[in-house]
Amino acid sequence: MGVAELTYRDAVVRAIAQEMERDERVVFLGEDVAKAGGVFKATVGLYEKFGPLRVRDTPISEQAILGAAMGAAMTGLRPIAEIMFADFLAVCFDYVANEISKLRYMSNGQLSCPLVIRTGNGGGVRFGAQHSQSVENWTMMIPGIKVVAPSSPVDLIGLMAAAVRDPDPVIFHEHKALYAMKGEVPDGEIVDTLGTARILRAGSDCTIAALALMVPRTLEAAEVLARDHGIDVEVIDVRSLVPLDTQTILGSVAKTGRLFTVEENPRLCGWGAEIASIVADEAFWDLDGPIVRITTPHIPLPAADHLEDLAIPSAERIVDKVRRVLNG
Amino acid sequence: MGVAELTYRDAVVRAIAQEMERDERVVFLGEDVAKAGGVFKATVGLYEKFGPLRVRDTPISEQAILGAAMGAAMTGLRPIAEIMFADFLAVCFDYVANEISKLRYMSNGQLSCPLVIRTGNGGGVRFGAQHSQSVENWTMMIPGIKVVAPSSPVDLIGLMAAAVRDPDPVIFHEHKALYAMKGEVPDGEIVDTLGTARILRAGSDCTIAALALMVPRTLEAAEVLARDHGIDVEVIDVRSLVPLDTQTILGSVAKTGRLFTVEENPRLCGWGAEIASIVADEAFWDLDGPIVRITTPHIPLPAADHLEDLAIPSAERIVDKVRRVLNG
Amino acid sequence: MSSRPDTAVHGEQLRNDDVGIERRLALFRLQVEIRDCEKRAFDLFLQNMIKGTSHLSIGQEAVAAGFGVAMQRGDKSFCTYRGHAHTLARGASMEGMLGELMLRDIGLMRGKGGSMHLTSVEHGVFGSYAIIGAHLPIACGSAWRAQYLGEKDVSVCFFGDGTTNIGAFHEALNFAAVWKLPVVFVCENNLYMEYTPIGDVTAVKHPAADRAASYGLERIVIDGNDADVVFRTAQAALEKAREDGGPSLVECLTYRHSGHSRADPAKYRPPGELEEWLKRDPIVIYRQRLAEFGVAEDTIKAIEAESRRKVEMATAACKASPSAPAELLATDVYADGGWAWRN
Amino acid sequence: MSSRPDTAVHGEQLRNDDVGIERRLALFRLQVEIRDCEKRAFDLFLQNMIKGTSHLSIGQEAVAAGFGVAMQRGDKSFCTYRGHAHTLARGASMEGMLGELMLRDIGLMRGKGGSMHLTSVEHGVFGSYAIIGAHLPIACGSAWRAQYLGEKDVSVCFFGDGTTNIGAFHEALNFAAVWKLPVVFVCENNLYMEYTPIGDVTAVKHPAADRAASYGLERIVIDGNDADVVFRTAQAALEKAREDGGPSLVECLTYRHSGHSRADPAKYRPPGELEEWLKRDPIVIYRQRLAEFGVAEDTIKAIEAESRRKVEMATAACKASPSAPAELLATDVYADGGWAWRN
Ligand SMILES: Cc1ncc(C[n+]2csc(CCOP(=O)(O)OP(=O)(O)O)c2C)c(N)n1
Ligand SMILES: Cc1ncc(C[n+]2csc(CCOP(=O)(O)OP(=O)(O)O)c2C)c(N)n1
Ligand SMILES: [Mg+2]
Ligand SMILES: [Mg+2]
Repeated sequence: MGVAELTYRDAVVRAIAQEMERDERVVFLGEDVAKAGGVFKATVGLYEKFGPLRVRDTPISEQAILGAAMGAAMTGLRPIAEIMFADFLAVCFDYVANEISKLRYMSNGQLSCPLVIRTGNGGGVRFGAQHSQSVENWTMMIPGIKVVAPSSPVDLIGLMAAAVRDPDPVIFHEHKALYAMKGEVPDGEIVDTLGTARILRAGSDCTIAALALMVPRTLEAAEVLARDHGIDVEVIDVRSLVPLDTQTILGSVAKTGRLFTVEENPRLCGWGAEIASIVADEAFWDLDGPIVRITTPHIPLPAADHLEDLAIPSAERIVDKVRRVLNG
Repeated sequence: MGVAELTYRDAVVRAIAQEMERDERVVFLGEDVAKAGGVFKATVGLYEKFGPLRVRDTPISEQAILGAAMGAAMTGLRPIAEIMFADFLAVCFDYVANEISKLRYMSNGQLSCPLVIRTGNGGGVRFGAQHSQSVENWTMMIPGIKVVAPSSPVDLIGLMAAAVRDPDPVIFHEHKALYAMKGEVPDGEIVDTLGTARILRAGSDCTIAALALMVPRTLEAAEVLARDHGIDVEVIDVRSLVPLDTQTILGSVAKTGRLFTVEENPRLCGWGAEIASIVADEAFWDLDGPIVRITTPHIPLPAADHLEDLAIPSAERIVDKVRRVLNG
Repeated sequence: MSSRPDTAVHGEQLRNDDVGIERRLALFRLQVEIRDCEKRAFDLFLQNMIKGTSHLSIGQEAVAAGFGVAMQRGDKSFCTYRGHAHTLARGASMEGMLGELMLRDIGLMRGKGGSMHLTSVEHGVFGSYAIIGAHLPIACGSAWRAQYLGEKDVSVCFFGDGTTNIGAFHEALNFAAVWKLPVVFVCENNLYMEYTPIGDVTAVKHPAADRAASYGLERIVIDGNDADVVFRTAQAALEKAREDGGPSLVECLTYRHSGHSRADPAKYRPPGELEEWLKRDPIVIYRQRLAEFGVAEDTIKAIEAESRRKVEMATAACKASPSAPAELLATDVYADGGWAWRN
Repeated sequence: MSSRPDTAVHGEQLRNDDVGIERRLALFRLQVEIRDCEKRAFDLFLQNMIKGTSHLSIGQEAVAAGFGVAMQRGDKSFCTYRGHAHTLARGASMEGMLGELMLRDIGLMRGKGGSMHLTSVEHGVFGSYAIIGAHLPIACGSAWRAQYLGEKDVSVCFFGDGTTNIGAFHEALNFAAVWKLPVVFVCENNLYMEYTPIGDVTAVKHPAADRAASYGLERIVIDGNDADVVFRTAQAALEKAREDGGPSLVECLTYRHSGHSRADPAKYRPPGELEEWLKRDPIVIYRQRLAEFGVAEDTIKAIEAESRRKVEMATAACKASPSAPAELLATDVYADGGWAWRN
């Protein structure tokens, strides 16, 4: 089987096409996604390939988009809905927080809601405070939905396939600053497993849990820490916030004795806090020192490039923080 | 100066009236709040007292309510807006997450947004999954707003006054299950301070941080733990999630060496996780054992009374958990 | 709808009009059953056997009945917290409905959802939603599925006058119109949102119908207290949707005899208003209609007695039902049946 | 609006109509300045001096100019991400605008907000909002404040055709109508949302005007490429609002000559469409209008030259401006000037 180099952007098209080919019930809707191929050009060609009944442009009506996806899902389809920027989840948040997520429970299992909401998450593209947010925690905190955030093209395809096939609703955070990232992707069908973290670099001195754009930055930091500071970092790509692979994280901390998290979401109630609290409870006796979270500060994001770069955790900031914490 | 016994419900009226009398710029809007006095009867008499220009009924248009409050606040008024049930923050979440909270920052300080959003938060009243949620964390995670949740009538008045006078937007979580609760309230003007936690019971064996309805339950649990299990609990009413009085919490943990949090919000990314992560970082060396969070499980809330009672932390559950953790 | 009366005895008095005697009796029976159930729910409040809240449809039965009889098997209902009537109208059992209000194991969702979220998929009730306006887009999605798969069912979405002022209403109506979806939007205009008269908060007289043109739809306002009128309108709208004619928006004028919810004594009404509407009680109207059409008083009384009997039996069954087992707390958060968000 | 021309020289050719020569020149000057600034913004993209995104109003200048000239000091503008034009039209400086696009310290918000959030309170620009529809309710709030305090300013809210399909549009329009607020809603119908023709996603032909009746408002559709027409309509709507006559909804037909945003080559347009609209370029129209009204070519050329000079100066100032200091990252999250969420 061959291997191709694909961008994260191209991986979106490939993933959706793979699933639409497999299952007639998979349909796709969103603003400017069909004829125009999406504002991030991440869905180019789907309309041509699957036609106007399966790939549909909508009005600027995010509530209608998610409501329609929900109604279709609960009566038999497998919709993928795009919310263009993750920040816009706020205009349709009722569907995330109160409708889609609670349907199965409130109906005592009479109804299911198998759908995927894919959305452009994260910063680094100088779009300012209303188009750059990392909102994983907005979705992680809601019971009844699953939450995924891939950091590479191959993960994107595999996790998207898993999300589309999953019988539960899944929020799929694509990172805007990763769309141009390239990675190797094998030919043929790719299906991954939700709820699995991945150790991308083994290490013995400390564990760093990261997500999405923070993963390549953490890997970069780990190299510098090893090379320049003699610190051997174990890097975990969390990948799936719900279900959360706590075993991989707890296992790593049992080995290294130290935990850092690197989050792009602003500090308060981030996913890092959740992981920190699990570790501070269940792995307390494994810990050799404080758990340290590295996050975007608790501020709206500035537009200016140098300010945005200061706000979002960088490889340098990770190196600096880990070094200072571990070497005193 | 005299003291009166007031319900938490009556405290709302008294607090709003106090502020409306003081400042002509304070106006109040919401659904059924004026002529009918609110669905929780918490605003009865304000319409009669302050008239139809200052106390206004709105259509069922939560986005218009918060948008209008914002526009009025940024041009000179001091609006109080009611969102009837905290769950409904989801239908106007854009205003919470993207507009009100980011206005000052995005405008580089050109604009302010001094307003209060008061909302009926929390469960225990058998209203089911869409009318019972505890959503403190939905609001705590957003940079740029302040978040308050009083646990007694006197705190409600003092914190409401502080919120109305504050130059920043404040989300004011009133707990629905506390509306009938009585407490002593001194006569005359009452003004409290945002960002201050309160130690309601001093203790030496462990610290428990609680909020709103969880405060009386924790106090009850503390009595049982002292009486039946010889465990001396320090109980902190967090009161204000943003600003967060970390000093009081860190100081208490430095003394007791153990921390529990009691949260009504469902588990993931709750305020307890934030506090746990702060303590696990900054007070790690003070800790004598794991940090343990007691929360509503990560589920939508059931309507049935016995199921809802099982879901939300009770005094018994708190006693049981603390006892088992501390006594092994 | 089981016991068909002996129509022969009424002889020529029976006009064989478009509604027809069988459906007329079904319309009457449904209205009576809904009324009796709602009255029983009210009694059960007073006996403190219903916890939480509850929203009755007394006075509005003709809408639920008219649509219930017009809808076909497979058609899907999307209701609000005021959905007891619509749930019964599709054939759900009284004990399922009342049991859910009482939060017992016998309830449609075994007490997990509560009165505001009645759901009975086997009867085509695809949920009751308690966030104003949320289910209008959801109904669009169901209709989209029918359109895409070529299934011929229609999705029907019930809501109140107050709901027309929230954003989701607007998004759903435009979406349904642009995609030409087989969905019928039914606004029950009962003159009030919770306690505020709809006219105080709405820019037009008819909150739904006066907005139909915004979505390229026909303006339809009907007497929502006459089950025949509702039935005919429903049938036409359903047929249009089924034949790819797209959505309809129907405004039914009606009135709730009781307060908004259990807690509400409805003191905000002007004096005399209730009395005027009681004269137009849909069940009184319909009972008279049956008589005019020659249905014997005995037949009518039999229906009424049968309804009372069913309500008694359902009440007894509900009272005998235990609460759901505690394990139910942790089921069906996710499709694996459980609640685990971690390994 | 400083240098008043010598009107005497034009003699009798000047008709003293309702707009008047002074305002006509102001309308022209504004349109030219906006056009020149937007073209400069485009050049700066190409030179990679503008990061992030940016949304030009080339082709739509008449709307901003018509309202800008009609609005009074104290009136408040609420704009979108496509708000460069509206910000300039209220008197904000070119370097403030372009500097913000370039994310420099000289920018209106020192680079903190970026091109989509232009704000200049001193000029009455109360923010530019980038979540579709959000600012319509916000403008209502500003208008409510004016009504409550008896202040006589009007709040004007600009948005696009695509915005009429989101829920906040509906809520704001109804709210403004019921409360009779002094607010003017201005829909710039440029035929497209981002890349999708508005007709593909909207149930009516005129996305704003065909919905006015839903809020009890007058149906107003105007030629948005003729600054005189815009000015007259604006003046009437503003006057109505100022005299407690309540809100207006104005649909201006116009067209953007460039793509939706920096990234968009606008390939989705049918061939010939742009060419047709270029014939109706608002600046070409208005230049001719001035000539018809007897304004000398020299006067016109002087305005054009002055605009170009100002743009050059502003560009130079922006290029010379540093980035804002790093400390700015942590300022103005809260009103105490800082970002501390804890003690
Ligand atoms: C988004 C939202 N806002 C407010 C409420 C509270 N609420 C429940 S019912 C109701 C009135 C609804 O009025 P209408 O649509 O006329 O329906 P009716 O109750 O008269 O049947 C309100 C405001 C809610 N459930 N959801
Ligand atoms: C809630 C929301 N959904 C989607 C977007 C993405 N978006 C930005 S501009 C735009 C098109 C807006 O069209 P229109 O209102 O016609 O304004 P125009 O850009 O043509 O001036 C869209 C969909 C957004 N900013 N906010
Ligand atoms: Mg009503
Ligand atoms: Mg447009």
